[in-house]
Amino acid sequence: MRTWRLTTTTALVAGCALVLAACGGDDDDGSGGGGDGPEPTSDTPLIVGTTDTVTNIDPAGQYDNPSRNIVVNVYQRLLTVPLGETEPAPEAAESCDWDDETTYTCILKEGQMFSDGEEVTAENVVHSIERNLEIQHETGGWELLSGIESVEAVDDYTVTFQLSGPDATFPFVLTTAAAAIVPMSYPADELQPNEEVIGSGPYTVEAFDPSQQIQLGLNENYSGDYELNNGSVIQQYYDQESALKQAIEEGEVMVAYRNLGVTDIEDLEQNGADRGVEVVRGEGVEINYMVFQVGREPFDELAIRQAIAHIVDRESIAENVYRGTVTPLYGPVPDGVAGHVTTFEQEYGAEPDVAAAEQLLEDAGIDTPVSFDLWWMPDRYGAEIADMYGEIERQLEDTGLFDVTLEQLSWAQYSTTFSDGSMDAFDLGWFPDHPDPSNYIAPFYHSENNFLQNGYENQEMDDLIDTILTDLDQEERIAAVEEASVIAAQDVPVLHLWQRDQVAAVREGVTGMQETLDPSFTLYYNLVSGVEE
Amino acid sequence: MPTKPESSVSVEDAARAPLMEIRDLNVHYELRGSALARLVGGEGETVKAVDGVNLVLERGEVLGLVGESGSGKTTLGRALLGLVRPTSGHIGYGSHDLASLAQRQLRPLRRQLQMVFQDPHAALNPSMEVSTAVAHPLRIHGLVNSKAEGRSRAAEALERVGLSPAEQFLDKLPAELSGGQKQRAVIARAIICGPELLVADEPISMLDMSVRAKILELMLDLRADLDLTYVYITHDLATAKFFCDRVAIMYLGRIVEIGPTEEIFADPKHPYTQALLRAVPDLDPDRRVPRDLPRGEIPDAAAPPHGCSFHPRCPYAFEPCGWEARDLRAMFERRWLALGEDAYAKEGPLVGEIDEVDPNQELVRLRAGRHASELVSLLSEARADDPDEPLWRGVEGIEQDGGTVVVRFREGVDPALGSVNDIDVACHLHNPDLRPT
Amino acid sequence: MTEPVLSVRDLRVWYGTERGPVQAVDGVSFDLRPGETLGLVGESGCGKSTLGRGVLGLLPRAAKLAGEVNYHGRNLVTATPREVQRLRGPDLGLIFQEPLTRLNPLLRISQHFEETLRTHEPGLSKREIQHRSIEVLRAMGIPPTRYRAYPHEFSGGMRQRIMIAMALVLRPSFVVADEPTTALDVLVEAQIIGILADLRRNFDTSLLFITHNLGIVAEACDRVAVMYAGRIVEQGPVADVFARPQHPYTKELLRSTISLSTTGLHYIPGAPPDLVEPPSGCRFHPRCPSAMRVCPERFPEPVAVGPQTVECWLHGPSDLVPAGGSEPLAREEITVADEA
Amino acid sequence: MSSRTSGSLRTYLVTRVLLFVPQVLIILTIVFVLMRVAPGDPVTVALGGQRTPEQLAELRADAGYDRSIFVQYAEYITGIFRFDLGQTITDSREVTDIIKTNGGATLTLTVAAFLVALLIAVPFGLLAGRYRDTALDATLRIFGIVTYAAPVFFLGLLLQLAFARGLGWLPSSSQASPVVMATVEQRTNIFLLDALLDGDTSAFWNGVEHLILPALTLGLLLSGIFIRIIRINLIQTLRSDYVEAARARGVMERRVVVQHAFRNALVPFVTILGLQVALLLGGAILTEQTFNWNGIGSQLVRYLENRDYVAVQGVVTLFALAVVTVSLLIDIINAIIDPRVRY
Repeated sequence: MRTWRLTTTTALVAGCALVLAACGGDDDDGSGGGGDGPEPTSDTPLIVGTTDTVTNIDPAGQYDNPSRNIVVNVYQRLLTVPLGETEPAPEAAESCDWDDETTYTCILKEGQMFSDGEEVTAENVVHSIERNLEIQHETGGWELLSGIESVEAVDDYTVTFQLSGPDATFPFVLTTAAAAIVPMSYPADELQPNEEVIGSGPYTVEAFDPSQQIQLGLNENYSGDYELNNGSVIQQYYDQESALKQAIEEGEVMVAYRNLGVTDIEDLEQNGADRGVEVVRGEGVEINYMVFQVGREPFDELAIRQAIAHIVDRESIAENVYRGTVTPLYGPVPDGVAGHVTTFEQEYGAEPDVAAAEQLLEDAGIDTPVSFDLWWMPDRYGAEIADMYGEIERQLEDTGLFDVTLEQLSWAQYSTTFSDGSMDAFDLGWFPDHPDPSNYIAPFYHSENNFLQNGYENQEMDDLIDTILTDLDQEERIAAVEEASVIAAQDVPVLHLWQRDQVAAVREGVTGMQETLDPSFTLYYNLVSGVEE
Repeated sequence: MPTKPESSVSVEDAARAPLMEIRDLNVHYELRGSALARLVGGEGETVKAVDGVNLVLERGEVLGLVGESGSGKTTLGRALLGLVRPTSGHIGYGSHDLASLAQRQLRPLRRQLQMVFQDPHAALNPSMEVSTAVAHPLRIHGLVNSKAEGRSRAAEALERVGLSPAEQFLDKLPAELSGGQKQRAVIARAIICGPELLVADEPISMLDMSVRAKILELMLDLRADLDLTYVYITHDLATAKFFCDRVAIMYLGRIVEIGPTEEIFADPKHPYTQALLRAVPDLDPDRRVPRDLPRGEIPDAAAPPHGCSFHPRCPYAFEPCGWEARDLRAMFERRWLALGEDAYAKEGPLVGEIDEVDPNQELVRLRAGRHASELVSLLSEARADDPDEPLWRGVEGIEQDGGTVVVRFREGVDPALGSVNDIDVACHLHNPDLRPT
Repeated sequence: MTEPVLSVRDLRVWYGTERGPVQAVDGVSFDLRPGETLGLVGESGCGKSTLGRGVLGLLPRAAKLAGEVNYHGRNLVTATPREVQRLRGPDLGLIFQEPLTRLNPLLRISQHFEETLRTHEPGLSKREIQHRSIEVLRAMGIPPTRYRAYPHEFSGGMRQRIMIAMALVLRPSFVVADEPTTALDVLVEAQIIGILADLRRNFDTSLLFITHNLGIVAEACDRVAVMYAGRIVEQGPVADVFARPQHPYTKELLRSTISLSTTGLHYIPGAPPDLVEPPSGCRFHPRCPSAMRVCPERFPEPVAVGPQTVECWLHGPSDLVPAGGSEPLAREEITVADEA
Repeated sequence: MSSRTSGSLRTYLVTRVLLFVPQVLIILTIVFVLMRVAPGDPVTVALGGQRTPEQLAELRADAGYDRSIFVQYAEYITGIFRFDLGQTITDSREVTDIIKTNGGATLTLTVAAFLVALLIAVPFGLLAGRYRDTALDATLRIFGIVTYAAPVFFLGLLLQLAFARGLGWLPSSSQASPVVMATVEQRTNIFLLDALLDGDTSAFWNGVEHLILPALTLGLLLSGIFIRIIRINLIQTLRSDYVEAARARGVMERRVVVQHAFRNALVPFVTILGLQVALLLGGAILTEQTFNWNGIGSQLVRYLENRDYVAVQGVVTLFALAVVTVSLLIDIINAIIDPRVRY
């Protein structure tokens, strides 16, 4: 795959040589610095529109997707999950490996430089990790690193991590933006201002106004092996999905990535071609699910949970509510991530089966209709959630077996309320920290470290989670994930509903967008070309 | 005010204790109100709405408070009811001092002290039925237990004021009543608690001539039947003469003359009272409006004249009346009024802005620069042109001091109420020590 | 006798209301000679203000006017609004009841005069305007020092004098003064009455003086017209009317007026009629102590009684009174419920 | 008397300026309390659903959100007097920096909208009042009601559909095209001014094109209420005694209307303008949302969604100060132009 891409880009480089020559003239002292400076295939700026908002570009200050996306493009990490793959592979590191169950050592490539000309060394890695843990920023992702007991620079290019316990997911941790490498000039106890960002990734931050746009330029000192298909990037921020859609239609932006409305996507798919816009899709890792309060009535009764699993029609939701922008999810781990199995489909079938549900309830001696509160929030995972629960309510009540009361709260209240056990059943969504399947199992099903606090306990599940988190044998881990997925489907403490596709709209002529829409959930700007309007 | 007036209680009345005794009553309003304004140096002005009033109110009498707008008659009337907080002074009522009672203690007393307002349209809540409005005081004072009782008491009160049969009026809204009927309802509301004192503030001035007599007659009836005492506030001397036992003439917050009605109307002592009486239009077509009305108008209450407040307008004003810079300016304005535009164009710049130089002072320095001597001669010219102008009686001397012209006035004295026969009058003309010989 | 300045014949004014048309002025006729002051008296709602404004064409849009208002040979009722407007100011003046609100608060007194004079005498120079304004203000007792002041810097009495000055600066031959002293104090009222009484002498202006105060009429007017329910029931020289009132309403009104010489109270029972549905015949008959059988039957004709003109069947003409018509009328009792 | 007038004007102005301080303090306190009463906090909004309640509680404590409310209040108030509005929680910006970078956009929008509103409302309002109860008046009144009652986002959307989507004449969002914006150097943070300073006229016109629709939207909203106010003022003025008196002096109707009525009708309007600043800012928030206008209003909404109360507090403080300041200015102007205003 990688070789294929290299050949294509070589062709592109050749093709664009003329353009380069033409554009290079007014690029004052641009990229001519060193021999290993980046060689973009095109100077055309890439203009990306989004409704996301970027908060902090310091790796220690971000835990949100939009900020993470900038960090990943501006800094390097030791490891990364290459596009289309599921396992970590070296980025800034030459190689990484386990010394023993709790010791992990990475050797850095030599000669990599930050945009300010400083070399990337083991010391930088130590500094990056330590300051992140020191700052513990309230909106930061430092907790991902909390399994690190100590980190030490053995020599200029060797860094060793001592973990507080076995952690098979640690290589994935090093792929997260929280582990991005920052220069020594970053303060040890507070965030680097957004205006003074220095990284060793392909891009530098030229200007940043979080309310309007971020301008990324090429990092002259970048020596990694990402090919560069544009000369600079402008990410333009929009408040409204409709404004973003208009912007792509008007040609103000070349790429609209993240949060086009469902109907907008439908419209662009049908009519976009007339306006020079096409829709690009890729696998997504955002999932949505319904949580049952297992610890008390009515959902302490397994038969009731299973009956609901029989009845809910995910296909109908995906088609009628989401217009095909989500894919039905029949297991805890979404498609595209290792260990994905459709255990719910195996347990309950793909088609809703009301008779089976009725039988289950009857066998368990449960009086119907079963009434319960079903909670959702309108302001977190998209406007369609409302329609989705309307649909679910209809599906459940049409059977005559359930009496559903829909309740909603704004996210600000919801986020603190759902864990206090007062809701019978409630909606939540999930973005993974990294594309390791453990991230879809461990936080949900462990009897103690379960952020849902829904009272689910299963010793077998706890043991499997232990394996998933600590066993260094990847095959064992994936087997455990698959087994846990079966139990999850049988016990139904959580009912998975869908995984959202990644959808972007691009102007005609934009290339590279398709490739970057993969489960890494990252827009690698370097892959995407701009177009002249 | 240096002396206390002697009460005008006659011997036979002394058997009955007076209803109210007002001593040194002051009601002052701060203008541009806030303490903040004064803090930042804005000379917070004070309007002395009531300024050192002494008064004894006898039981059963009708006392008229007569004066023009701004004389303080309404404020004084409201102070008697505790509706206005006095700045200082004493209002003796029974064993209480209304001036210092807290609102809470005042409330039960209000039952005995009631008010009838000038504008019956404004005095009644337009959305409240007559029965509710009239019974309202009973409810406030907790004198009725039920709505029905209030209603029957209201019906009695309405019958009492001539709105009979009461059933016809109980459920009406104020808008359905004529002006006279409304005023009757207002009076019914005032008497429903069985008050001792009724302060009537121009109760008939908004009514038509043919109705006024009816309301006055009603008030006289009620007084006889219910043993009421009235304070009748008015600017209409004719009704005061007919209606009151005693009248107090007020001018700029002070009582300038007080005494039995007949005597005051027969032989008014104060020049202001005299002027008022002569100015009342009369039905006799042979009578003509007097030509010698007091000049000017009531001065700004926030900056009352020095000495006797009436002196700038008084034709008899003389040395001790309180001459000051403003009077000089007024003299020039009258002069220019008489001489016309050209004289003003010539003399105006010479005189300059007298008001801005030491107002309220007995000494005026006019900065005239090199025109100082011209100004001196202008002043003597003005004096020569109108030697009868009272101002000149108050001018002690005019001197030139380099570029400044100094006009020195005689020292002014505040007139105090003094007795002349049965009348108390605050005028230096009646003060044997000051009276010009 | 000289020609009248203004001759009003059978003037009628209606207002449309929700309950029906109100006949506010109902066939009024009078003459005003040069330099003469006619006092128009009556209780509130009798139509005297409507009459005053109707003469000047200053009624609200809802009002309808009929009859004749003859001014120098022109009938103002049928003249175009533009013609009447041209006359307002130089020929016809109006002095209002509420002087406090009659001056534009944003304009100086001088600007008011400039506007007035420029409108009607466009050729005047600023110097001449100032001269004429200051002179007329002087006559009203406003010193020249105050020429450039703003309205709020004057007291009510002074503002009324300014209003009068502004009406007079154009030397109109006819002025309507609508309750000009009602809002003023006793002494100021006397001053204004003095000024208006002097108009006859100093300005040769005819004045229609609308007031409810009979004392003012006695002091300031040559002739008086007494209005009741939209009609002039009696008019004549002031001295004669006050000494020998002929209409029962005039008598009653004079008796009920409280003056310095009042020794006993008197009042007219009942209330003025509702002008949507006025009483038949003589409007006053329900309250009249001398009402006869003819009174509710027929409208009384104007009759000359000495120098006065009276509309009352007591004064005939007897040939129009039907048989038995002069028998006293059995009146319905008037209760407080009907009073004003 | 005239000498006292000027003295009292001075006193009035001093008093008015001093009143400013308690006014502001009261508003600040209300802002503070409201922000604490509102449910949610930045930590749970950002991380709820990803962390356990215990972790969230710990994070909240670490961030100091559980400190005494009085301590927080004291810090807030003292901060304001040092012109320090704090640092946003969610993206660590200085609040003053938000005001600095986004204020220019809001200022541009509000000033332009205000001009649009005045240009529409003064003639329309005066015409409607002058020709009261005619077809013209009815039309203008309906126009006023519709523009005032139409929700900003709806009106904005309509204009976007008509002029951007339909006719394709005007761009529908942002202050300028992204590329243009990237080329103009930010000096004053007022885009149009920066473009001029750069000497880049094409960027300037690009900015003007982008300004037209949002300014029209907000301007129309304001003009609705302006028209009503001006119309009613004019009608009242035309009914006023001095207008009747002027007519009675024979002053020509046109002059009565222009000299006496228009001017006097606009004076109370100036007073009311001060009160409209709140409406203007409220409308600006919605307009900024609709047109992706990166002003303070859109930032306010963003931070509000994240329960970043330091940011919200700071921005609302600024808005409150703006409203109070403008009403102060209006009062002062009013005191100067209207000779009657004396307190």
